[in-house]
Amino acid sequence: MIDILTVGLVSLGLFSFFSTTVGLLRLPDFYCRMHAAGKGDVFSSVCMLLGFAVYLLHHPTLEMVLTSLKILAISVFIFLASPTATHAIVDAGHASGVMPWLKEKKEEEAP
Amino acid sequence: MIWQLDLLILTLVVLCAVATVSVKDLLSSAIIFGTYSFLMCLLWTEMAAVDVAFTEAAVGAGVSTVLFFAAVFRTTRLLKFRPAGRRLAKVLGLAAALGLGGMLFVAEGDFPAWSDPNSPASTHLSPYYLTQTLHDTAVPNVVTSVLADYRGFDTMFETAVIFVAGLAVVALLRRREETGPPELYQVGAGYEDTIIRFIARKMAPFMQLFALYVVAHGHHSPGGGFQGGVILGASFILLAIAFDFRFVFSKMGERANILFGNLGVLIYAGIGFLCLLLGANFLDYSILEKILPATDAVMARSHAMLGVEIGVAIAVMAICISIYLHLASHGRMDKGL
Amino acid sequence: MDGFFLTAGVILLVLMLLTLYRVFFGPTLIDRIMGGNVIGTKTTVLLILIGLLYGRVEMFVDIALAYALLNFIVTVAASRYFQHYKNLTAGGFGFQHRGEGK
Amino acid sequence: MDLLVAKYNYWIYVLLMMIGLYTMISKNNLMKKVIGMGIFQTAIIVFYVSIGAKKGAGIPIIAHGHGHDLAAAAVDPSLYVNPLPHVLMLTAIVVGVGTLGVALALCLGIYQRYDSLEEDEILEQLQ
Repeated sequence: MIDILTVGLVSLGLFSFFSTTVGLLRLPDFYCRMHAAGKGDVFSSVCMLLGFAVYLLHHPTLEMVLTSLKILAISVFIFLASPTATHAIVDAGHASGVMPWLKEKKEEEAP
Repeated sequence: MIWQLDLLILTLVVLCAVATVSVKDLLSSAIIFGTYSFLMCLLWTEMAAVDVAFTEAAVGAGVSTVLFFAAVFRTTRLLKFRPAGRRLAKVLGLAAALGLGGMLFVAEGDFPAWSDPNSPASTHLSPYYLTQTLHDTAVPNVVTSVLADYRGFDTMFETAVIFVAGLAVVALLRRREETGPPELYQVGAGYEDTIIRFIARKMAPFMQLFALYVVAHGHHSPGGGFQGGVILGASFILLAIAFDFRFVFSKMGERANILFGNLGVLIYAGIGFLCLLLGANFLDYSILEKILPATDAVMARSHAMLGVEIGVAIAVMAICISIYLHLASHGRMDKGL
Repeated sequence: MDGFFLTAGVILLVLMLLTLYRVFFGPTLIDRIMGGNVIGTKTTVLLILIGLLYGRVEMFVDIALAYALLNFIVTVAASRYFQHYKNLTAGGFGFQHRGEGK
Repeated sequence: MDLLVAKYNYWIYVLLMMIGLYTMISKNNLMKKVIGMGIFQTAIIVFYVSIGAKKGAGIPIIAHGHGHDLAAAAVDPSLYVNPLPHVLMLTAIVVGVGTLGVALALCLGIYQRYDSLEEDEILEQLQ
């Protein structure tokens, strides 16, 4: 049961990291890529970390439960820090004048 | 060792190194160098060198990349690109690199295979440390016991080197307001970001708490003075970036910072001299059982190691903060990145 | 279970290789920072995964915790650089918004 | 495949060392030279840590070493990797930060005085 849960969570995390990577590579401009990276990154990391935390409960000794709690703490910190980093980057991009990609203007702006 | 991961990580590392060198922009170079350090940390974890990986994690994520940013911020990020020039230097560099590489490559034929348990490096001396550390010092983390006890003399001078590096940065850059370089750019024009400030304010205590845990628990898990000190320094660097220098100085003044640097090295050397005073060799901690209550010679070594680690942590913290503040403000200590 | 974790680690590394494309060639500098940030977060996960493969996670979890705490300092520092230099770099060297939509 | 696994670490360390040396000699920019120095340094660390690796061995922290029943602790060295290179390289990394700080401080001083980080322009002004 625990094994199935772990495999499921880690696979979900891997899949969402895969979609993050596809988004990073294929989306047209900086803001869109940021959207893919920001959401997918946090989601996939937290999924995989939860999977590992569950896996450690196989032998629920005190040591293992504490380690499991530490992994949960890691996911909390990622949950706090990664969106902040995303916000900082987007703010920097906006401040330095990166224009968003607009589908209609594409022909006009092409030199 | 996990050879599947090893091959992949090493390939990524080489790609990163080539990209770092060939990018035509210093800031990009610094960013790719940061990624390179992430991959290095993975490589060392995979080769079971947890303490090295921990140091690399703290240094690469917290300090060294930020130092690069600070230096680029104070100079320029532009590289002058001349495809025609420097032909002689390129030829010389290529010749030197190929010569060195060729010689090392030839010498490699005599090496024992990677991760061979019977290689000479693993059969001399290191079994002694592994089998004796619990018996001698009651410290399960062999790296800590070798670092602070068996090779304590070495580590003391490493700490002194870091301290001297910090002094050199202060001597090179620190200057009073009037004689400083002209302010070329408008720096820090009233920019405030509530989100970053809030998160930095909430994260910094956790970082410091975690750093203290790392220092104190270094006997039983990866960690110790160097790692804890770097994390402590990184927490202050985060505050200096998210807020400003005045905020950091209100927590710990410049003078206090330098004093901490001195104090750290002094604690280390002081423990050594204490052993000398009590009649043993320099840094022979087992004699300290005479003055530490309720310990035998083994536990005295363990406790003295903790003292030494605390000294290292204080020194490293002070030097990391000092180097960052000087670089980011070009020695004027008023405002930075 | 070890086989599954090993496979997951290899897949993660291959995906990191793809993310490195953005770090190496990303048209703007901010793309590079973003790629670096993603790789840093994934490093945290891989550290715990290697710990599971060695069978002693309790020793590896501290390193991952350090990464989770410290990872965003670099990103914040890099973004502060642009806040200060926006007048200097807008549209300047290496910062044009080129390659729109490929 | 066996040969690849047995030698790959050493090949990579030589390659990284070559990249670092080439950067230090041939690049014109001082900051690039500092980065080359960093790569050279990590190459040496890769070499040392690779020497310490052992097949079938775990991390160099004695398992169940907590507590005071030390007499029962008969440690088998083949179960733990060689800790000595780790100690040497751990301090080398932190000292590397110190040297990096000094190098960057020198770069700052040079830039303030000559208004350039390019080697040939600085040499021109020196003459």
